[in-house]
Amino acid sequence: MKFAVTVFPGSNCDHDCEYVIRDVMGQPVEMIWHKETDLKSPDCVVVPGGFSYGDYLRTGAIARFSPVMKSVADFAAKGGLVIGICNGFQILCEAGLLPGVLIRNKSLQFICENVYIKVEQAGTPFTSACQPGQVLKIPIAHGEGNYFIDPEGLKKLKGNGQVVARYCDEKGNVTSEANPNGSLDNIAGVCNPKRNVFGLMPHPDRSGEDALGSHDGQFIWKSIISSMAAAK
Amino acid sequence: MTSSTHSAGSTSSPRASSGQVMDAEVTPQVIKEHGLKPDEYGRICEVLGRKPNITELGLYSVMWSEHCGYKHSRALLKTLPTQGPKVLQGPGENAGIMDIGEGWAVAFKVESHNHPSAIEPYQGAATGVGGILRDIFTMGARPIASLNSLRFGPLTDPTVQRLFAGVVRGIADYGNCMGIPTVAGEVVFDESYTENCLVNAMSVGLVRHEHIIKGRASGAGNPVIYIGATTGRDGIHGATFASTEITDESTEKRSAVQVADPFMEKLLMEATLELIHSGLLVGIQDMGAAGLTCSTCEMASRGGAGIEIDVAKVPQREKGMTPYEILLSESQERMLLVAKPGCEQKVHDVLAKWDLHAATIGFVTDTGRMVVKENGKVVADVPADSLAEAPVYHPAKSEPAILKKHREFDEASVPVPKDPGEILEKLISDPTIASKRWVYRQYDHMVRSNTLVRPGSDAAVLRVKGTPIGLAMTIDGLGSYCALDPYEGAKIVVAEAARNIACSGAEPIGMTDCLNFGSPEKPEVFYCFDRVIAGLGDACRAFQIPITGGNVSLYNENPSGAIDPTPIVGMIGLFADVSAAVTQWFKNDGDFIYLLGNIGDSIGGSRYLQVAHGKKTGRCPKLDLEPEHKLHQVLKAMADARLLQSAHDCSDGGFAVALAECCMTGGTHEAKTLGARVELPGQGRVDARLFGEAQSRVIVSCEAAASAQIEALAGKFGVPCAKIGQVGGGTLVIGGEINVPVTRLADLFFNRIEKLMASPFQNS
Amino acid sequence: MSWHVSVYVTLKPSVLDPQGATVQRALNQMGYQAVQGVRMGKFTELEFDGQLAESDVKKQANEICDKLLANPNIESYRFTVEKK
Amino acid sequence: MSWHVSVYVTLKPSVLDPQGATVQRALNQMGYQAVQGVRMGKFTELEFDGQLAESDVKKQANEICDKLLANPNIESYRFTVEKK
Ligand SMILES: Nc1ncnc2c1ncn2[C@@H]1O[C@H](COP(=O)(O)OP(=O)(O)O)[C@@H](O)[C@H]1O
Ligand SMILES: [Mg+2]
Repeated sequence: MKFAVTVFPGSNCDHDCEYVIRDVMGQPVEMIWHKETDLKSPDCVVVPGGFSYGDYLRTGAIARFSPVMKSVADFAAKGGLVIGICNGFQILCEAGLLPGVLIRNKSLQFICENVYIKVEQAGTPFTSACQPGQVLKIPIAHGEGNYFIDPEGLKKLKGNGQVVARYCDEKGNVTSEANPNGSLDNIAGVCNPKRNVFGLMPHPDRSGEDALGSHDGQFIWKSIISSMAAAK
Repeated sequence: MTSSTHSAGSTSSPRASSGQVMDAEVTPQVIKEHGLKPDEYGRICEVLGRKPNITELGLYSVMWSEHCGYKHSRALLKTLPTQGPKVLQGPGENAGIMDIGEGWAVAFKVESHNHPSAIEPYQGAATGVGGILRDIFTMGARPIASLNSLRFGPLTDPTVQRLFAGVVRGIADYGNCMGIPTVAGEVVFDESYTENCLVNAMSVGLVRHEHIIKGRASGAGNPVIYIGATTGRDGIHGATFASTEITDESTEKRSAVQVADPFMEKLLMEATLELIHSGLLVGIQDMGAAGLTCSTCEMASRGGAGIEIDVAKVPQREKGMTPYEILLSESQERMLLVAKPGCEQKVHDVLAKWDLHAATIGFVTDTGRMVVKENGKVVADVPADSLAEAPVYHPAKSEPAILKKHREFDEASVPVPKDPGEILEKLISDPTIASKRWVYRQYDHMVRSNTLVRPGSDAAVLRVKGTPIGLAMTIDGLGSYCALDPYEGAKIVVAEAARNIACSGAEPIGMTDCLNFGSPEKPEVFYCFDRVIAGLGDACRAFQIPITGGNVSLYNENPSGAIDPTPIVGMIGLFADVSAAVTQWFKNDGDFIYLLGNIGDSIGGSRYLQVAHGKKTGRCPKLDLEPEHKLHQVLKAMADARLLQSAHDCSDGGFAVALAECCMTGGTHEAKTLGARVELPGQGRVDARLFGEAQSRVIVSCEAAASAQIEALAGKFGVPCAKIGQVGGGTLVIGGEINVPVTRLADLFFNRIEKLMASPFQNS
Repeated sequence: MSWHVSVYVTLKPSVLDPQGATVQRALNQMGYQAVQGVRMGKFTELEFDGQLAESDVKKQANEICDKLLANPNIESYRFTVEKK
Repeated sequence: MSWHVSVYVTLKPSVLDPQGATVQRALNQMGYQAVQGVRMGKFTELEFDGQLAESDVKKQANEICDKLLANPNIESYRFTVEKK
């Protein structure tokens, strides 16, 4: 299964994505510079974390105008799998590929730590290897991960089953104490209505090995790999 | 600083007059305002064979300032040990480099940004991080980790809270945006730093041996290329403050504060590494303190060459800048490079990829002179070497009277507390001892997915992907010991850093240091400076740890006097196989607990004496170098044999605090607690045994099955080793003295700083 | 002479403003009890080539705000144009 | 009725504005060549109790800007007061 990782000026989790996909999951991966438009026919596009354009103005606001994003949008429109992690999630929201927006953490502080998320939808290509309700231990590292959408939008999200993951405690309870950043409804990850575009604030790219404190991120990668295999 | 151990820092600024008027007359007053002494001016005239013009005077004033020229410290720094079989690059370049095997090398260095952070905490700290990162990637190394050492006044003071919040946020924002994990550090709160905070930043990078490059210019005719941010009037050494020509209106428009641009630096880093790794460059140097002046004359001087530049070609942010201003500007995020012949176009291609602008501003010559032109007209022409070689001074020294008083302090006058459990709670909640989670939670300490041991344990541990190799790193300082006994205190700083490395299971291989002191022109300060350097040198020689570079920050003065003499030590440890790494926390119920080293019987200089009795005095703990070295070796041997479940040294707060820390697994959002039941060894004062800070002690835990081997190894290395108890339960029990639920300790420990910082103002 | 465009971007009233809320709490704690609300927004100054017609400047400024300076999901904007 | 104070905080002219420079580059790359300069600032709206005298509002707003909203080392500010 072939992955493409987009690289914007200021991306900094591009290497982590490359490493986990190639060295941990054993899949081929191409790095695509943002000025390019050819994605090199991947099965899945990863928009990685970092600080594209320094996060200046608004997170993801400038990156979405990069030439490569037009190709990513076309790829998604044709049903291709696209996952945005952290800053990648922010970029996909700005680009209109995902609903909602990520605003500043409630504490106004950048937060780097392991959190727990509950898989609310195991039926997406990004979570198919998870049990419904499974709890994953996975780190966050962001200053703007506070998911917001208007009430109308939230209703739609819920109705369509687009809320894929929510922050929870170790046992899977979705509580306000377990919400690290003030996200509406503890939302940690959402997908589009067609379920082929997924955004997630926590980092499956940093949780692929026990040596790093958790291998739970592998569930996300395994899901993608197996659903791509199934589609072929 | 071709010949000194330490390179440019940026704490104190000479007061220079503005270069508004290019042809301003060089009067005695102007010379004085430039911080140059009459005989220094005489030496300049001698070197030039004529009087300098105002621009040339500006060049000498910055290069011969304390922070670039190391006038007062150079002679002493030369006494430090800098050699070793692994040293690939010792002092004199932008960062030291050591071999770590498999063709890899580690580059590292620490630098101060005290003064800018005091004026503008956020930007000051951020630009400090930016500066030290440039020092690393300038050598061809990719930065893999940052560390920081911070000192402020007492945290109960709202002004201190704001300063602390700003500094931490500045460090966080810069490192996070760059995608370089900030993995370790230390924070101390003490009266001594109330008006003069210390912000020391360290960075560590990895480089293949064949990619190491230096800050040297050579090859007459090779182009000198400027890249990065445009040059503005920011940071021109206090010029704006000292100038009489500046009207109110222009002060309003001007700012000496440098604003950090981490995004620009990220581009600069990627582009620079690509240029170096593609073999397009002869040499490269960042523009830090003294900006363009320092980078040009140092590159020329190191390469035994000359350089000619035209300031009109320098990309400028403001209109009407004079050559003086362009040369002295300290605008951030700029680099100067010398391309190989025929590579100029390729250099421009790489830079275009990263949307960076480049300007060829001059070329290398074989004259040994630094020639500056403005639109072809010569505005400065001086021997490059003469700028890089500031005069050397040997200031007077005399022992501060207070040291004798400290030595004579009578410990018997201090009452032994009735409830040691209460004291332990007090110590655990002391902001200097309490968990720094509030700080490192704001730092991305995981990016690049190499961090195996995150902040919270004695040393951070990172892997080197594709190899079994790992690196341990720590940064430590002990101003309060050095204030009591500068020589012994300095030895202990080195020992503490090395012990932190050893506790993590690695071998300490190299060190960098930042020497933060008051004015060297005060004999009492210089006495301490001299003794501290002696202590650092003796400890490094005993442990066979070379010092590959560092930084000196002088003139750190409070209205009430100098800060405590504060040497900060950054240390790197090496794992041949990083799977041997150990953390400080107890792991399993039933594991055995050992104390390596002796319990001690003094409370002199301890945090306990300060926190519980309000006294910052007494005899500084003594450090015997031989047993300490043996301790490091036995720890590594135990880790190599995979015998240890945990290892943690006793430092601030002594035996009891160290035990408590072993019980509270750190990290964020995964705090776990595990109790322990131990006896209290030794005889004599209970408080001295519990909270005294005797050196060379480490608490380790192991599975019962490993205990025979632990004891055998300790015997082999001649390290005292006593089985003192077992891990388990929910309370920490120490002899008949202490019995506290660990959850209570954890609540105090992890939340103390968070609570103090809860005021909304710190975060807006 | 060039065109000077001042753009004001504000959060829509229904959108949470964590920074504004924190600033307000800080001000109240500092003794400014009379402050009953704080909203944080952005203020951007754009310099346009003076050769452009005013109508073009307005058209471009509008586009720039729609596309880049404001996120229509949560923000609204307004701007003023002056020749300076 | 309450007092509505609009505060404009801008970087002093000589201070580097990395955000503004980055936005300008982005706009130029997006085809807006006529944009010759971009400076980013902050726009804060404060709501004051309508009972206060205008002079008090001004006095407090001034203090608030000095203490909290603007960083005097690098920023300047101005504000307007309206009753709404
Ligand atoms: N400013 C900081 N930045 C990052 N980590 C920090 C900082 N201050 C403290 N820490 C981390 O907290 C832990 C405890 O620090 P400290 O008490 O100084 O340890 P030690 O006494 O072992 O040197 C260490 O892991 C250290 O790296
Ligand atoms: Mg320690």
